Amino acid sequence: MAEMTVIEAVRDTMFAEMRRDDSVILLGEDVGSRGGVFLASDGLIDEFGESRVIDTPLAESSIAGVALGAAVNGLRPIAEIQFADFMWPAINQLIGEASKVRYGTNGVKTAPMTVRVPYGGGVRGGLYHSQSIEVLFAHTPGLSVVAPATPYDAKGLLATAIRTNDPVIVLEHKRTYRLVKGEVPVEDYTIPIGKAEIKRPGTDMTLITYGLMLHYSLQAAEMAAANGIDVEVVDLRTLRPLDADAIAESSSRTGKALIVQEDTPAVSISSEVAAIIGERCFFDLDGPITRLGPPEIPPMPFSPIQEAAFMPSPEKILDAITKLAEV
Amino acid sequence: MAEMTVIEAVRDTMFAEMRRDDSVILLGEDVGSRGGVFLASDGLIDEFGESRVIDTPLAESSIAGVALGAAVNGLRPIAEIQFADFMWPAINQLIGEASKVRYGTNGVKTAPMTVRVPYGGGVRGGLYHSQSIEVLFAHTPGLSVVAPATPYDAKGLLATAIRTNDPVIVLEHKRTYRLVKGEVPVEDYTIPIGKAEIKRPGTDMTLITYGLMLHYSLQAAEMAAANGIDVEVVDLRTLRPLDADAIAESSSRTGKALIVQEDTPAVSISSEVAAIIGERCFFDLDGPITRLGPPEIPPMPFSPIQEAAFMPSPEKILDAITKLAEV
Amino acid sequence: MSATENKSLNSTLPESKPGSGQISGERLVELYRTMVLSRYLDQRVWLLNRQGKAAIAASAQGHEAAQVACIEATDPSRDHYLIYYRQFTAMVALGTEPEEMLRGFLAKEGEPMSAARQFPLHGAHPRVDLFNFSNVIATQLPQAAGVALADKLKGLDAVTVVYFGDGASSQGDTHEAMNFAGVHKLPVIFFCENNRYAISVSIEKQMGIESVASRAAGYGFPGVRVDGADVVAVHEVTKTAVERARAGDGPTLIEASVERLLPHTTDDDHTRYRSTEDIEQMSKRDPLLILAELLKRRDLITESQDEEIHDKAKKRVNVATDTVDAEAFPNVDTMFEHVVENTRGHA
Amino acid sequence: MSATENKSLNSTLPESKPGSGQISGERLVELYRTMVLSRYLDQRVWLLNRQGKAAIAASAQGHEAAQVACIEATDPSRDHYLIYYRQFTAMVALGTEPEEMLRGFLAKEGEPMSAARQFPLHGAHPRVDLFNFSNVIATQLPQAAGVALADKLKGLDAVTVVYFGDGASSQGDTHEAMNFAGVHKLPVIFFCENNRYAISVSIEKQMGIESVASRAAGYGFPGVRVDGADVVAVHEVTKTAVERARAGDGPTLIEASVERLLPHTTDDDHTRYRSTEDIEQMSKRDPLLILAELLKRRDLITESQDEEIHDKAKKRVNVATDTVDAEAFPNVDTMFEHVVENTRGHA
Ligand SMILES: Cc1ncc(C[n+]2csc(CCOP(=O)(O)OP(=O)(O)O)c2C)c(N)n1
Ligand SMILES: Cc1ncc(C[n+]2csc(CCOP(=O)(O)OP(=O)(O)O)c2C)c(N)n1
Ligand SMILES: [Mg+2]
Ligand SMILES: [Mg+2]
Repeated sequence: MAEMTVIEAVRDTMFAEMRRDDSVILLGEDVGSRGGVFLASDGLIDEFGESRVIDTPLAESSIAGVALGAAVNGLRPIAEIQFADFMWPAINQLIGEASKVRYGTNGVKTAPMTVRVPYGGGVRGGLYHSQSIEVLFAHTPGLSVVAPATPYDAKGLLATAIRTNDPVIVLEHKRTYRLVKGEVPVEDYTIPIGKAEIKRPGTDMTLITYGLMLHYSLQAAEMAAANGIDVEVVDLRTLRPLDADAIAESSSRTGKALIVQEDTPAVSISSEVAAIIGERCFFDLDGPITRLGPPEIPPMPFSPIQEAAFMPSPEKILDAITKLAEV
Repeated sequence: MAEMTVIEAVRDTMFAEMRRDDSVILLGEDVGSRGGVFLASDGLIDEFGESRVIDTPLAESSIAGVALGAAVNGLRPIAEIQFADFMWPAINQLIGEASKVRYGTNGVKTAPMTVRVPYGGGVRGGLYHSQSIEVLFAHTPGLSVVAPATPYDAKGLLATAIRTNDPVIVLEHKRTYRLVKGEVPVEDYTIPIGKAEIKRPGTDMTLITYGLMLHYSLQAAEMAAANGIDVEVVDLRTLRPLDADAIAESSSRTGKALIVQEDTPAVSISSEVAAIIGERCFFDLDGPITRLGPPEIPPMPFSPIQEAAFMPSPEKILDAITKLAEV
Repeated sequence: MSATENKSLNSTLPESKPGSGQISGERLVELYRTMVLSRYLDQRVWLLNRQGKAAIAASAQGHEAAQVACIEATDPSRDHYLIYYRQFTAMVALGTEPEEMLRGFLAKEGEPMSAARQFPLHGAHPRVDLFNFSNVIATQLPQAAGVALADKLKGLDAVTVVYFGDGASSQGDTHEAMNFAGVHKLPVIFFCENNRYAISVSIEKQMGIESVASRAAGYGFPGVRVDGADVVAVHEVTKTAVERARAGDGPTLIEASVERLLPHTTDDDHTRYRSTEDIEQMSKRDPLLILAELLKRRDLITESQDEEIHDKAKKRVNVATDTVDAEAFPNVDTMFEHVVENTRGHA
Repeated sequence: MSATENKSLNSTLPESKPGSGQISGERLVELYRTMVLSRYLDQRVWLLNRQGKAAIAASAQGHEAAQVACIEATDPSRDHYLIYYRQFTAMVALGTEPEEMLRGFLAKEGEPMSAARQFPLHGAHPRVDLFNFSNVIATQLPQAAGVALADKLKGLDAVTVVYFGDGASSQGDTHEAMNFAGVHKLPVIFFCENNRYAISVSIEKQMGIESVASRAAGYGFPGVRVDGADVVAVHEVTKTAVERARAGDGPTLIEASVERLLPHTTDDDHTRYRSTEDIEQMSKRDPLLILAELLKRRDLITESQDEEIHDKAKKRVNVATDTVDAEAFPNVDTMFEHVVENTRGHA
């Protein structure tokens, strides 16, 4: 065991997987001698050289498309998109192509590729370094989407993603990179795609969340506990496929569900979680299925007070918990 | 009044709007002498010439980006994306840029542009001529998304879109183009963005849908009526912003909600509609919030029997109605 | 031995093939056979569409010479082919049997490329490394760069050939792919079949220049324009590009000028946008007639041998049609397979 | 009269300006003033970042000559400018006051481009037609083609200038924009500031060729490479491009070779990827020093006038810093405005 940050867990995992398997390569903007703009790949080029750690031209569609071609021809590329906000040019190669390679070829070809994407706000990123981009990926059959929130989950899910024989999108919340520390086993392990985890057991209410909001939610749950409300916190971890069983089991057991997310709510992960609960737990609930998210404005203002006003916070989550508990 | 098809309503509206306002132009692949691959723009180039009806190079990002630049500089472009499946290259200019022009410039610049997109399946389109693409657009603040299902709504909503001072995505279901006929007033009218419409009043259950599924749902409702189940059918018409009031009012009144869509269900319009109902109608419902959609596989197989198995049909909708009525 | 048999996955280059850039008379006749077979099959598919049996078809008529000659210069046992929907003849040349081709158009069980999930010719070939993941124009070009990158890392001398049209040259992906391949000197051949139309959009509305090949200079590798109706010429420039790629010298952009003899697809009517003169003019550039004339001029075939070739092809197509027409559609249940590994569906 | 005052929205070209391609000594001194002011302001912003007051900054240091000279050749009262984040000096030259610039970096109330919703320099200028919708590289190029298309339809003779870096040249959007502009012979100037780096990625990894300008041939319009530290030369090539555009002859691609004197942004450390020699070498190409030397050699300014120019700029920056530092952040409530017309938020 070693205590490390999320970014250290990501880096260590890339080192380990590239040592483990020669066919793993990393490509993206500035991933070489710069070590990535967040230093996620710091040192990789020194160990693995320019042929396996490739500084690409500034062109995301080709980053995704080249990774896809290389994956189809026997490599296991990790493509880094520098910021989630710059993912849009790559959508055609990911949503349009990679997601359907196995299906569209009846299994003759597969695309074992991983796309790592730093996302999310609360980092003074303004409109173009703060976005959450999970919706479209989580909607698309053929893709898997993971969003680890802790160093432990970051290592286990990234290792799984790299070894999976299909495209996996790994969403890494920028704010957690250095903020969140935790114990990480030195030895090899993986975490299955599609499994949520109860990060805090509780009896009065189920709070379902992921990413940075997990940490704010855990803080809010502690504050609520001080007020006598025992909140169970479920970390989705995988956004496609969602762990509908875990969501439904916990919600039915506690009888109340609060979904917290950083992304704007309309047509989002929280919508789907609410829909699952509304369909599967209807007769077990004793309060409305509640969602907490930011306002429906472009995420998110650069100005610090406004950014804070945009982001859900432990305090706002506590408010929502308290209100739902009173129903 | 004149009876016409959806495609005729679209074409007539473009003629009318281009006559009405010199700043309206149309650009896209094959919109000129070919008249568009669906003949939506048949004849336009003869009346308005090559400078206002522009056959673009085969490059969707530039179609959207050029339309955006022209909109910012005083025109009202209608950009046609030939098939929804080819929208992905344009996402960066639409989701990343157009949606945030007004917000990101504090209102100094605006982007009065319309993007027309034929979408949807049931046309033997296979994996790349059948897709529904509404999710990401409906999620994005700053965009409006309409999906008219009838000739009347197609005219009214397209006219509104063209006259709106912000980007509007107009989703035209390919299967409705020639299948659906209806009365359309000759005179000018518009339909407000954000307003759903009850297309069939009923008392036992609310069925919420849009696009081609409206027509299948209306058929199913008639069959259900024969069995003594009186279904209210709500046509969303606008997917962003959703008409939450209309959804909630009808669902609370009937006490049961069934959401029908053609798009794959996970993280979709039906998720959001279910979430709205779960939050706002919780105490008025007497049955689970039910969704009917296709399976979670890439939309949709080319092979005819499989395509039929993928698509929701009046019969499958009737089944869902019957089941929910029995709860 | 027919050209198709000759070109199955495990064949190496036929012995009769002379040195770089040259092609034997014997091989020319084989290529002609393939082109004739492709032509009849192509016509049959169009007919099946008119009969309501094939949902849609894009034709290679007019592109046949460029397609067979390009493939003749490569090695199907080790090279990769990223095609697009107009590669009908290329698929025949690479060993796809007429029955297999027809299963694509009729969406029948056993369709080899995608189990009839996709439009005809889309998916991946089970025997040759030939694939076409989607209908989305130009996405195959960055993918081709990736395929070649993997070969380069693995130290293989395989060549990746990627096909695209003049319209596809406008896509951002085309630029990004050529730029990437240029930086890394990848063993890719960018093979553009320029038929001067993208559906109805003529080349003047597509680009401000005459020749797609001229863009290669902007990426640091050679570009060459060739008459796509001239089998010998296409073979020669492709052979040079293949040698360059295998030697590690990087990509080549080849632009073959061809004619699209039919409308864009069975859904199109090209009289809406092509003038009568344009249609008449281009019809004279039918590569089948041009090659037949050459073969006869060079005494490589006689008139009666030519007739025999035609007869054989026609019969082959008839047999295949009867077989496939009688076959079933795929079972509904198979549509849940292969979404991701080891699952049926994936919610 | 300072250069910034001179360049406000409603000014026409200054009378003192001589014919095409030439620039008067008087104007050269004005441009120098602007560059000096920009430099001090730029340094201040960097300092404010180190003090924790500015979240992030990208610097134009090294790009100043190219930016002022390009704008000098255009007409701000009718032309359009689509900039990117490194256009610090361009914004100063186009009349953005130091206070306004600082409000961007400190995210203060009254920030003119986006009401402090965006990163500094992003948004749209309230007085000049200068804008920069996003941080997303190269999206401005197709937009510029659209802006120019609208002018062409309206029969205006305005020119659209769009700026981008060497890294941006790799994006698909860059290709699509140039292709579109080439087909329609649009009045656009594609102005590339090539500093040989895209963050850490050097030009050799960015493209397989030497010069971005050479790509213009692939779109059917002229491309020219110019020393971006040479005000006179940049002005001259831009002037030619402006005349070409106004005359309806279409686009020009200008590539100005410049140096990025500082790391990519305040978040970057360029010693991780640039050699000491590289950094030393490029530092010698400081355009401020080069222009100062020219002005003195030509007796356009004396040593003491130069000092005065520096002093004045320093003071201007100090005043602006004090003013803006004391200002408030925008009210929370304004963040709900301008999502779409006539709404607050939009669910
Ligand atoms: C991204 C994308 N946009 C539009 C289309 C629709 N479309 C299919 S084929 C075609 C024209 C292609 O022209 P070209 O590349 O010249 O190939 P050709 O058909 O002439 O061989 C178009 C516009 C598509 N398939 N993909
Ligand atoms: C689409 C996109 N990808 C990546 C980035 C991150 N990024 C910001 S600046 C930059 C480098 C730009 O280099 P260049 O175009 O040469 O401009 P310079 O900064 O050198 O002036 C990168 C990769 C971005 N902003 N947008
Ligand atoms: Mg073509
Ligand atoms: Mg640069």
